[in-house]
Parts: sequence; C-alpha cells; structure tokens
Amino acid sequence: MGVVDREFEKLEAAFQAKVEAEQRIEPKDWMPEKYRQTLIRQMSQHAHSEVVGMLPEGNWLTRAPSLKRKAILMAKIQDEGGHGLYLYSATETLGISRDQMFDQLHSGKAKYSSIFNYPTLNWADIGAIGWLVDGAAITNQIALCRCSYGPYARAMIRICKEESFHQRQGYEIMMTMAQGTEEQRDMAQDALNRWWWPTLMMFGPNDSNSAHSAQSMQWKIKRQSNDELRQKFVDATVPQAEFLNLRIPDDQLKWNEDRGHYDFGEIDWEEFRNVVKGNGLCNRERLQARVDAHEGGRWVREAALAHARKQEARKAAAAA
Amino acid sequence: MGVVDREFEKLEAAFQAKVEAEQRIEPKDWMPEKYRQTLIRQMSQHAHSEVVGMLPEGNWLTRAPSLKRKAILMAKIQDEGGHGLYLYSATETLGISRDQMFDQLHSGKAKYSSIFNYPTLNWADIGAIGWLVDGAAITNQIALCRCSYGPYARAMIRICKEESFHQRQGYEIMMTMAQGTEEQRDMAQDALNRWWWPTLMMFGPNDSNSAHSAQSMQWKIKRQSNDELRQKFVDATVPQAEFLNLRIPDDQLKWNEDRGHYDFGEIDWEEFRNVVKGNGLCNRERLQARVDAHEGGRWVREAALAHARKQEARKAAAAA
Amino acid sequence: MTDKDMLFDYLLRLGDNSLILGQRLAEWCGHAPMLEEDLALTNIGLDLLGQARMFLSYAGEVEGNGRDEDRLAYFRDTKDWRNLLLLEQPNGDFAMTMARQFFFDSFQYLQFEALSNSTDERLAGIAAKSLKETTYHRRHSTDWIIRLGDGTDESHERMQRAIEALWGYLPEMFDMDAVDEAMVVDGIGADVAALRPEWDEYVNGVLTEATLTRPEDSWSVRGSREGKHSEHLGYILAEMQFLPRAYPDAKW
Amino acid sequence: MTDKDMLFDYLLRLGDNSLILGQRLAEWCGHAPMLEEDLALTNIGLDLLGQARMFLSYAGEVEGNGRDEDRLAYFRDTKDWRNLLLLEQPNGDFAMTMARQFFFDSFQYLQFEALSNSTDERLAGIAAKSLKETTYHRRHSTDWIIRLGDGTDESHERMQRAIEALWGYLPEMFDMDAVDEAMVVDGIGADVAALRPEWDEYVNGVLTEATLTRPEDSWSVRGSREGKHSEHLGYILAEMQFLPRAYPDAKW
Repeated sequence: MGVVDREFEKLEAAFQAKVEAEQRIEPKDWMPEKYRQTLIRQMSQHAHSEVVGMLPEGNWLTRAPSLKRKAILMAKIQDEGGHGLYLYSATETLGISRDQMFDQLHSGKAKYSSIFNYPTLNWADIGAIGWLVDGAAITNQIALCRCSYGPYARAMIRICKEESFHQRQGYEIMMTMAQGTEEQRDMAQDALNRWWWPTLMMFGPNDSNSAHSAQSMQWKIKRQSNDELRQKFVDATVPQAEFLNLRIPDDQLKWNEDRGHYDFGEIDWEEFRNVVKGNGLCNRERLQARVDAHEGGRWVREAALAHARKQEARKAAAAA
Repeated sequence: MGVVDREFEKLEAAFQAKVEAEQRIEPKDWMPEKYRQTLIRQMSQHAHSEVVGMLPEGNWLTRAPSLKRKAILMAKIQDEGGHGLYLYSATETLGISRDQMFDQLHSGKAKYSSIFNYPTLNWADIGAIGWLVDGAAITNQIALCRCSYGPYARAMIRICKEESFHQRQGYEIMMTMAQGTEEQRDMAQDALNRWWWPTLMMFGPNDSNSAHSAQSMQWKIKRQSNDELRQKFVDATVPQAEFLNLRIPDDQLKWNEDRGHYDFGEIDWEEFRNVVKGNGLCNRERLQARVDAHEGGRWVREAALAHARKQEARKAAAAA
Repeated sequence: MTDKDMLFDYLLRLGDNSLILGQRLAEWCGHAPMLEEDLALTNIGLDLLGQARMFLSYAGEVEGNGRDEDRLAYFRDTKDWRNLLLLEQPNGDFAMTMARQFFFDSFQYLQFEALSNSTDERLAGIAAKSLKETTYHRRHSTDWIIRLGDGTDESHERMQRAIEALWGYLPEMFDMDAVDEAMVVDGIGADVAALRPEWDEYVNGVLTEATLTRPEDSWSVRGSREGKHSEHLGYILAEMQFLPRAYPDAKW
Repeated sequence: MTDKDMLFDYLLRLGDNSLILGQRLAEWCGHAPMLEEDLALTNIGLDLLGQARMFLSYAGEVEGNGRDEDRLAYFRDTKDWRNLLLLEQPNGDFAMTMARQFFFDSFQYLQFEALSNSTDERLAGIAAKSLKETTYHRRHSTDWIIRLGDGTDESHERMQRAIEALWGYLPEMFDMDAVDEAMVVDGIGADVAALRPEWDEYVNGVLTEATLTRPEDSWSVRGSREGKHSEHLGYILAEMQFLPRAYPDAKW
C-alpha cells in the first residue's frame, strides 16, 4: 500500500467519522469522489425536476378557472423556478456549472423525476400534483433536511417550507373539486386514478432492489429507505383521500392493525421502467420544451453577455 | 406620322371596333399595352383578394359553432382558393407569371381588396362577409361577365355562380343569428355595424373622383360606374336588412320615391384612404400571413421541383 | 359495458379520429406552401369532417340519449374523446403534417376496407363511402412522402425527422381492447391488429421509394381508448368548442 | 352613459390591460430564455394579475349587478373587452415581448403616477400600490431594451424589428374619448394625452442608449375603447375562459 493510498484511507475514515457524528460536509471539505458524484447526480436531478415540473402545471396557467387560482398557481410555479435556481447553486458548490448540468439534461444523461412525463389533463390534476406529488416530494425532502452535505440540507430546509404550503393549496383544490358538481367530482377522481400509482413510484424501487441505497445511507445522503418513506406517505395520504370521499385506485389497500400501517398493492414496476425509458406520454414534449427554451434563448443570453462586456470596456476606458 | 405610328393607330382602331361590337378580346389578339396593364392590375388584384380573403374567414374555421357550419365554411374557403387559382391562370394569359404576381403582392406593389384588412371578431362576421362582402363582389362581377377580355369574362361567369351560393349561405347565417338569442342578435347587429360602410367602399371612389373609370368604360373592362353599382347593391340589400330586423348604421338612409332608389349617407373616404394606407387593424397580419406561407413553403416547392427533375432524369436514363 | 355502449364507443373512435384530424387540417387554411395545397388540404379536411358527422350522428343514435353530432363534438371534455394520440399532435411543418396524414391514411385505408364488409350495414355504408375518399387521401400523402423524401437535402431531412417524431404514436393504431375484440366477434368492427402486416408492407414500400429510413421501434405511447390524451387535445377543444360552450342556448 | 357607467368602463380598461398582458406573460411560463427570466416574468405576471383583480373587483362593485372579478374575466366576449390592442399582440420572440412590455410599462408608470392622485380614493390606492410594482417592471424592461439593443448584431436587429412591429399600436395608449374626458373633469382619471411628451422623452432616452432607431409614425391602429380588437383576442379568451364556460355551475 502506497503513501497515496494510505493518505486516502485516512481522509476517508475522517470523512465517515464526521458524517457519523452528524456534522455537515461543506463544499471546501475533502470528500470521496463517489460521494461528490452521487450528490451531483441526485441534486442536479432534483434541480432539473423543479424546472421540468414547471411545465405540467404551466400547462394550466392560462386556463386556471378563477383569477385567484391563477395567481396561486403562478406563484407556485414561480417558487418551483426559485427552487430550481437554489438547487442549481447548491449543486455548483460541488464543482459543476449550471451549463454543464443543462447539457446533461438536454442530452438525456441527467434525469428528472419521471412523474413529470405524465400529462395534466384536467384542472383537478393541478390539485393532485400539489396534494400527491408535492406530498411525496416533501416526505422525501424532510428526510433530506438532515442530509450530510450542508448546502443540500440547507436548501431542503428552505424548500420544505414552501412545498408544504403548495401541498395544502393542492389539497384545497381537490377538496373544492370533490365537493363540487358531479363533473368536478369526476375530474377529481380521474386525477387521483391517474396520479396515485406514479406518485408511489416517486420513492424509487423497493429496498430489496435499490442499487444505490446502501452506500447513500452509509454516507447519510439518504436517511430513510425508499419503502419506509413510501409507507409514511401512504399512511398520511389515505385518510386525506377518505376525507375527500375519493377512492384510491388500489383494491388491496387496507389498514393493517398489526403493523400499524396501511397495506397496499404491488407497484407495476414494468410501467415505471416503461415511462423512464421514454414511453410516458410527455417524455419528448418535456425535454423538447427545455431544449427549445435553452436554444431559443441563446441569442438573449449572448446579448446580455455582450452588453455587459461593452459596459465594462466603457467603464475601463472612462477610468483610463 | 411614321409608319409605325400609323400601323399602331390602325390596330388600335380595329381593337376598339371589336370591343364596341361586343366581341371578346382573346390572349393572342393584339391589344393596347395600357389595356393589358390595366387588366393585369385589376385581375391580379382580384386574384389576390380571393386568396387574402381566405384569411378572415379561416380565422373562424376552427371555431365554427356547428359541424355543418364548419363544413360549409370550409367548402366556401376552398372555393375562394379555387377562384384565386382560376384568376391567376386567367391573368397569366396576359404574360405575367403567378410568381411575379406573388412578388408584387408581397412587396406591396399589387393590392388586394382593402375590405380584408378588417378583422372578423364574432361568428356573425362570417355571415356578414357572405351577405355583404360577397354580395358587393357579385354586383361588381355580374357586370364583369360581359368584360371585353375573354378569359376574364369567362372566369367571372364561373365565379359568379359560386359567389351567389356563398351569398345565400352568408345571409342564412345572419338570419339564424338575427332570429337567435339576444346575444346572437347583438352579434349580428355588431357585424352589420362594422361591415356596412367598408362594403360600400368596395365599389371604389365616387364617379366624379374615379381616375381610371372613363378609359376602362371605353375599353368595356368596366360596364357600369362605381356609383351605379353601389346604388344597385344598396337597393338590393336594404330590404334584406329590414327582413332581418337589423338596422343599417346610416341615419340618412331612406327610400327616395322620385329616384326609385334608396338615398344613403356620405362615405367617409378618409377612413377608406386610411385603411388602404396601412391603418386597418389587419393590414400587417394579412400580408405577413401570405409572405410567411410563401416563404415558409419555399422548401416544399423546391423539393417538389427537385423530385420531378429526378424522375425525369430517371425516365430519360431508362429510355436511353 | 353493454353491446350498445361498445358500439357507441367504437363509433366515437371512428368519428373522433376524423374530426380531430380535420380540425388540425383546418388550421392550415390560408397558410399552405402553395395554393394547390390549400385546396387539397381543405378538400381532405372536408372529407374528414363529413366522415366525422356520419359517425357521430350514428353514435348519437346508438346511444339514444338525444345527443346529435354537435352535442358530441362540442360538449365533451378531454377524457371523453377517443381519437388516436397521433391525430391531435400539432401540425408542425408541412413534412410533419404530411407524415401524420400518410401514416393515418394508410391505416385508415385498410380499416375502411375491412369495415365496408361490416355486418352493420350503416357502418359498412359509411366505410365504403369513406374508403373512396381515403383512397385519394392516401395517394396524396404518399406522393408527398416520396416527393419530400426524395426531393432536396432539406426536405429529406425534415421528412426523416417528422417520421421519427411520430413513430411512437403508430403502434396505438393497431391496439385491440375489449371493445375492439367484441366488435370483431360480432362482425361489426375491424381486426386492426391484423392490418399491421399489410400496413407495414405498404409503408415500407413508400419509405423505400422516398429514400427514407424506417425508424427503430424505440418508444411508443398509448391511452386514447381510455381517454388518456396528450396535453394538446385540451387546447384543440377549448378553441373548437368556444362558441357552443359560451352560448349554450344558441342555435347556429 | 351615466357617471357610473363611465367609471365602470374606465375601470374595465385598467383591469383588462393588466389581465390580458398578464395572460400573455403566463404563456412564457417554463419557456423563458433563462431561469432568472422565468422568475421575473412570472413575478411581473403576478403583479399584473393582482392589479387586474383589484380593478375588476372595483368595477364589478361600481356596476352593481353582482358581477365579481371572475364573472368579468370569464364571461365577457371580445367586444366587451377594453384592453389596448398592444397588449393582446402575440408574444413573438423575447425581443417582441420585452418591447411590448417596455412601451406599456413606461406608459403605465406615468398613468399610475397620475392616478395615485385621483379623487377616487380607492382608485388612488390601487394606483399607488401598482405604481411601486410598475416602477420595477419598467426598470426590468428598460434594462432588456438596452441590453438587447446594445448587445449583439442579432439582438439589435431583433429588437429594432420588434419596436417597428409594435409602433403603430402605441398612439392608442394616448387616445382620449368621452369617458376619458369625463374622468379627467371629475378628477378621477388621468389625462393620458398629456402624458405623451414625458413618455416620449423617457422612451427616446432609452432607445438612444440602446442604439435603436425610433421608428417613423407611419401607421397606427385603434379601436379597443369601443371593443374593436385584433383577431388575437378571441383565441386568448377561448383558452382563458374554457373551464368556467364549460362548467358554468361549478365553483373552483
């Protein structure tokens, strides 16, 4: 074993000790390359998801059914853009630029949450996204507030606050729809039918099949397993659906007194893989929308840069 | 006076004699250069009007309020495209190509009927265009069926038949609207308010101010004066409006027993000039739509040409 | 689902296909690459609209709730529409429009051929009439696939891009669900899955002549038979249905 | 027109301007040239929407027929809208959107300044709040006019094209009709014609800094005060009003 290897082992041990002592890792601290890479993958995916997630909701912004709902939705989408910005910045602390992350997204190398490959087909979908999708996201994110990487943990704390606000707004839309006309009720049920299973898939594969999980748990990037978080979400959400008098589309769903949890049916992982692979209704539209925005905006960014350079040159000339 | 001049005078006299004998001038016949130019101007303007006229009606095609109305409107617009084609062909007999005519339209050198610079703002506008605009067009065109230039006269005969069909369809829309709900009645009245005066302007300036008229009458391109045709249109249309129980927006309109005609108010020629000059709501959109269609379709036309050439080359190679 | 419900649903599929594609073609009105194509596209659009009216009128009668063609066209929201996802995709450029048209025409030709032998005489009659129209539509779109594919470099590239962009919408055409199966059993409907080989043969022949490359079967989407659409349909309906929705008491 | 009718109409103009421009900005959502602009455009859109709600609510109260902001926003057809033609024009590229915004912001800044001294206290209050927002909007759009005008050759060309394409919509902002006159006499409304010199001075200054050429006053269109719009508004409304029109009995 050479000097470099020994040095590396020492650094790694110190890193792991710090993680286990629940101290936060900060950008300038030494960290294993795989830890950095894992965080870049996960954080940039998270950032991309915020930005791509603007699209399915943006789809109803021009058609929101009241001015108040339009304002709430617009503010929500704006928050998501803000989260995206915030997460891109946090990820940049790991030594990757926003442009590099965009390139990875646009080339398909980086992913975004597959939930956004489903279309929003009626107004209740906006409620369902807030209630279910944001609800699932929060369940994940609360765990991430204690993530070992400082900038990520702090971003999560800030984001969680706004997300729980969004979740309440989404639930309120569902409530209004569920208590509305028969047609509105049908929309609410239809939305729940379409979003329920994809939402459960957001927590990732079952623990028995989760490749990255063990290492992420050891590094305390992840604090709870996929299945634990999924169970937590189901337990919290089922009573909410009952309160709305809506039916969760799962015949096997029932309270298990022994476990103190709801049992629920098998997830159709084949569908999950199918959508990830590109067979969701909106995979192409979503990515294309981002690529078009980026490519279509190139001349604007170039102009802004060119103008800034001219300004500086003028300032320099004036000072000389 | 030289030989050439004398020769020319003889030709011109023969031409005029033929015109006065009500014989048709055909493409291969000798004709004065100004006669040819006048016809090119008038016929190409007519063709352009058919094609630009597809746009204000096309504006409601995707929003027609019943499938039957949608089918009728689509067929009508198709007829207009057909008239355009037919008139371009007739104009080509005068030694100008369709591409040259398009260039003149797109550069602003050639005009189209200024009526199409007004927007279609509610469904009754589709009725009003059929009833009033097509009605005015027919009044003009019936006179043109006896135009001295053969291809134009024949085109007019064919077009008149279809136009009178369109006019009846338009009137039928107005009737349905005028007998409909209060809102429909308001739309019908609003449409009549907006289209009435611009339609009267379609007949051109008053005879006392009409520059080209005398020569055109002598050549029998024109068979009746602007004011005669306008009076004919007003006389025919006022009772139709009364039947619909709609009010023509002209306080001075009333039957003149002595003249056996309706008297009507002064046309606001300032507005007419204003719209012709470019201040209609849709001048820019209409022209831009045509330019975009033409420019945007260039690659398609080039491909069609390239393919035809390839096919011919293959045929030639096979034959060799 | 009763037999009646199934026939109703089946007729909606046929009607909605024609109507939505016709609506998309109407968007081209006045904007086609040449005047002759303005005429051709409105001509095809008119045929499709005519088919839609026949299918939807029949559907309304089968349903028996007093819904006529307009009630069905103007007062259903997204989830009750049954048109193929392919047909609600945006027009894009002329290559995209023609690719969409070609894939559907060549399918519809075979479907109408089969349906013109339906045991349901009214359906058979509509199909036979529509088959004649579709024969012309298919010739028209086939010609453009070949012209653009084997035209200039630019047109070739645009057409290749168009067929790739639409490729994943095509498998849905050949899907068979319970309604399709029941209609086939009753001798009413067409076995669309069985049409695929002949469709493939025709399409492959045209693509070859057009010097285009048949795309890999790498992705596919579906859902229209259950009312799961792309996000485009909502916008089509908002525009198309505006007047009857805004003035529900009016007759037009 | 009674005084009440005139005030109602005047408030509609103010509300409709903010609402239609906000709706246009909403179309950018998720498609802006950079994430920061997505935030900025939704931010401005939100301000405009908030202004619209205040003006329309007030208008509904003045009218006294029980129409609230949503009734006014969702159940009026084209001819009853009073927004400036400028604001319903399509987004076009980012230069077009920013030019439209700049021309309007710099007008609205002066109008709100005047209205914040209105004898109508409620109107004055809304104007004062809106003036703060508009101060930021104007700074934002001014910055972009300068950046794009004095940026690259491409951005300069696009921006010059944009201001030319919109130039003829601007005179309408400064039109005074009977309602405007009456509002001025009552000390309620702003004398918009009188704002022109100051607007010109500001705009000229920005165009100069942006190295852009002020277009000739060669054409102009108008009509919004009488409900005569361009053909774009109908499509905006069909989309915006779809849900309340389709489900008139629903509460959202």
